[in-house]
Amino acid sequence: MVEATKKRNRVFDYYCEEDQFSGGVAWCAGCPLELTARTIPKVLGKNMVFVGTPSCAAPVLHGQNMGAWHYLSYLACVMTGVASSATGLSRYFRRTGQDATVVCFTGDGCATDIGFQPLSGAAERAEHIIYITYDNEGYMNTGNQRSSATPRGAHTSTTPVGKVGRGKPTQSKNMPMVMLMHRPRYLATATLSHPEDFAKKLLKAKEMAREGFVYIHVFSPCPVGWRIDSNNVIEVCRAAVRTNYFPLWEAENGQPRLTLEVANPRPIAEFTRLMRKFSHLKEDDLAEMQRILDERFALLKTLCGASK
Amino acid sequence: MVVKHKNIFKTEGTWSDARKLLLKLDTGSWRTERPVLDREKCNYCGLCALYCPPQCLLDRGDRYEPNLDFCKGCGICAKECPRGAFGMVPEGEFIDEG
Amino acid sequence: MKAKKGKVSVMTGNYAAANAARLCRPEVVSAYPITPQSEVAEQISAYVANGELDAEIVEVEGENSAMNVVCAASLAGARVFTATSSYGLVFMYDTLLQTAGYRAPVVMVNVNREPPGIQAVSGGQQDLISTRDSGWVQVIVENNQEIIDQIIMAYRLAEDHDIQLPVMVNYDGYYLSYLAESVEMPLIEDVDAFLAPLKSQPPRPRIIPGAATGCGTHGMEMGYVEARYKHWSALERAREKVDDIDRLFGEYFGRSYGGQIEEYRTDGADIIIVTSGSAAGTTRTVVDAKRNEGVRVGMVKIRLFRPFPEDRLTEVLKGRKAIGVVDRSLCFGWKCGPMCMEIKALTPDIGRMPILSYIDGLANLDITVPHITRVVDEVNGAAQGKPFQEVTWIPMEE
Amino acid sequence: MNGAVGAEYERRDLIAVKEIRIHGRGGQGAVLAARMLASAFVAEGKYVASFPMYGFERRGAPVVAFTRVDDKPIREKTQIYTPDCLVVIDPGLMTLPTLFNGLQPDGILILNTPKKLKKRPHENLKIGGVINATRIAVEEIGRDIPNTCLLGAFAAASGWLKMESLLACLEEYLSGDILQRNLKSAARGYREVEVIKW
Repeated sequence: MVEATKKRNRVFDYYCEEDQFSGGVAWCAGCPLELTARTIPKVLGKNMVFVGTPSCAAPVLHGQNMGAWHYLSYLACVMTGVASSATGLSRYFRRTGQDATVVCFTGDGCATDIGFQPLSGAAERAEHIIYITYDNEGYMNTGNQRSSATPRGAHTSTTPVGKVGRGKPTQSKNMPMVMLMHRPRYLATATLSHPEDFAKKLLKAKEMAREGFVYIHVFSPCPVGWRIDSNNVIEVCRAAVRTNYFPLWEAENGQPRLTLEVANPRPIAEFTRLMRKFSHLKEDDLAEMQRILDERFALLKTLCGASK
Repeated sequence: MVVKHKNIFKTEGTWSDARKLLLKLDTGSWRTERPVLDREKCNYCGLCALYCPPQCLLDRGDRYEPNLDFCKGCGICAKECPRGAFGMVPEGEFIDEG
Repeated sequence: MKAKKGKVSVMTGNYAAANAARLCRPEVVSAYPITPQSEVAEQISAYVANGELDAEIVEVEGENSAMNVVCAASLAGARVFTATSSYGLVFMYDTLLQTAGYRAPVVMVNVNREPPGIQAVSGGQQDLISTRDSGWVQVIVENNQEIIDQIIMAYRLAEDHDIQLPVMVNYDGYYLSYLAESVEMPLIEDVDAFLAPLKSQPPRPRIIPGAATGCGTHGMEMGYVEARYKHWSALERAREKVDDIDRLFGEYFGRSYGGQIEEYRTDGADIIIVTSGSAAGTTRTVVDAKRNEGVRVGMVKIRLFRPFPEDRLTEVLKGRKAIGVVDRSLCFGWKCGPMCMEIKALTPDIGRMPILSYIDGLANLDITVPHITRVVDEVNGAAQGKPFQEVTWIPMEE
Repeated sequence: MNGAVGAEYERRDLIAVKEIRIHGRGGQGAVLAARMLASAFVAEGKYVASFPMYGFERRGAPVVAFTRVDDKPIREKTQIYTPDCLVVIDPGLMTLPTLFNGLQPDGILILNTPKKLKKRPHENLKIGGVINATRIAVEEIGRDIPNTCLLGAFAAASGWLKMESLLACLEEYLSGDILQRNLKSAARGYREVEVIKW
């Protein structure tokens, strides 16, 4: 690391490992998923095994027959098998004394929908794995279909807005809270607008995975599916935190705590106006969205208070 | 007459081996706009490099400059720079028409 | 060198399977309970709890996860074991294809049971048939001793460097899973010795942390075709390997089963009854009786179902006068059972002759001595030029 | 599922030497009894095959279990249609219309009942072994699991099996206090069975 001659951000100190990915990989311009994927091994180090599945991450993570786009060991498996495949790897590495961090890296579609059963099972068995969900609120790889992480009102290709349709009619699965109820060893939410917070959580995750199950939920807007300008995705992440749409918190042994308390949360409209997937929403829709958000945040606050 | 099938592979090798080579795409060609640094404004804080999704900002010791082989032109560096040191310039201006 | 004589005791097919798996020292075991397989999962867990087996047991929340666990552990280098049945097998179907495609040498016991119908907790081979093109090696066994011996042979086959494929050992639910009969259990040191040659092979590729070894994508276009070709070729090689391993097993343990197929009194036989699994035992009894009556009948038991023993079957079926095939499953869309369909595909090699298809033993119904007797009589009639029915659902015509 | 239902098969010489069919209800130990019987015969150098026929495992539902015994290896993997001996663990099952299906001449019936057997229940029966195994089981084991007592009665009435072989094989299945109690129960079955010859 070159010493900063002028003011250099101290976040760099967390990213001490080499970038494991090559330049020129097939992720969309401005996609925070690329940054997330690159960040993880920079913090966790090379001794990790990525377990992933068909998703936006797959073409890059899971390489090709004659080569790959990264230097990491990986296992690509079916959508239903991520947490359980990681279990198989982690059990055998531990049994044979191989030092490894097994990291599941999947989208919200896998974590909240098709791959939820093994995820829940692995959490219950307290497997020594880190399960990272990058939440782009839908099936972005296949063309923006709804998932159970898609918020109410969102326009997707399977909940389109039309004469009758007003986007997704039901609210999203509160996945971090669902996972909290599994009482994992460590749980955290993170997003790319707060890289220091993310890095700290990753470091903690690496330690905690030696003792049990770790779940990290990363808010990861999709510039294409959400219809955001590609230079604006970090700003969207920031807005999600500022509005409490995506609060940053962590939980050790099921005891939640906010890692960033927003002093004056902004109204949800400051988040929704940054993208066109919510552009059809009317006042009452936004009010309902705000109500859901407030309800969820109140629950989180209550749980944080209860654990003090 | 039936000719029996003969296996053409003598050895088993079923997997990819990432050490052989890294495949790189020409993502530099995806760009429609190019980040151009105003060195006067840059104070080497590094936020551009931190947020750059392809992590293609090269550390020049006193500033960061994009590796144009891979820069996809997303514009995050320009947007996130607190001092507005990067400007996004249309690629067309760099093409030599001759 | 020969193995010592093992202890003879009475045990069910499920206990025999669990016991045989224990002798092979799997390192990671994961299975989800389902009737009629549950005892296998229970017994393996008991071995670990009692300190008789040093293995990681993963109590998963479904068969799909069970297969993912053992597939991944196997790709990391572990020797693994799992067991399932019926809907369980179908529930792991996506990973079943993945495991074979990734060339993970998983050994699995499948206790055959009918898949459709929740109430139909009953025997039948439809689960096996429904997964026949999954790229696995599939073996069907006849009795509890063969369960034990075949599981040991399965590891030798799966982990062979030239094969590297998962192996599914099938036995009839109810008829063998709960059948108690006396078996000889090999000594663990003899099993070690039999499996020892696997250790001197070149190491197979595995996922190593920090070593940039990836598994899962076969690349695109030609890379994928190459991987499929190699997979297909490995399955082709498996045929002879099954014969070799069976012979080696016979030399060492004193028991062998004919490899890909087992022939019974086929010498000089005009007609052949083809069957598989537990029905083969009953068929032997009938063949003996009919031979005493002067009917020149023999039996062929299909042990290896995938890859299909084309050459061995051609050799034994060529020039006979008629064939009867007894299936414990269905081939939807064909006017015959699935094994019969595959035998019919051999017609260019074995010559035209009456091939009679029999569907029997679905839903746990017995394939009885009178049933097989009827089959022999009808096939014998067809051999002598009498008209015959191409497919017969025996229970429906009783 | 019931192997005896509708089965009117002709007995053939090619079937194994002795076939025993055990009728009970889920929870009474019919399946285990069939297995113990098999082990006892193995101790005497015989070949055996034993298996139950039931669907969902439910306490109280009728269960049939089979044991085949032969001097040579048994190859048939079928249910028993032509039994030489019936063991009826629950007297309520005597009314089962299919109970005696296929029973061979000179057949044997081992019956658990608190009552006397007034007449020969089936014309093919030659020997009856009647015992109040439930009472003995409750006295010795403390629970209504009469299977081992009936096996003792079977050994005495049939004469096919030595009592020592039976007692020795119980150790493979039971241990500790439960084993001791079952040994007593089986021994009483052997001693107290009322053998009727028709």
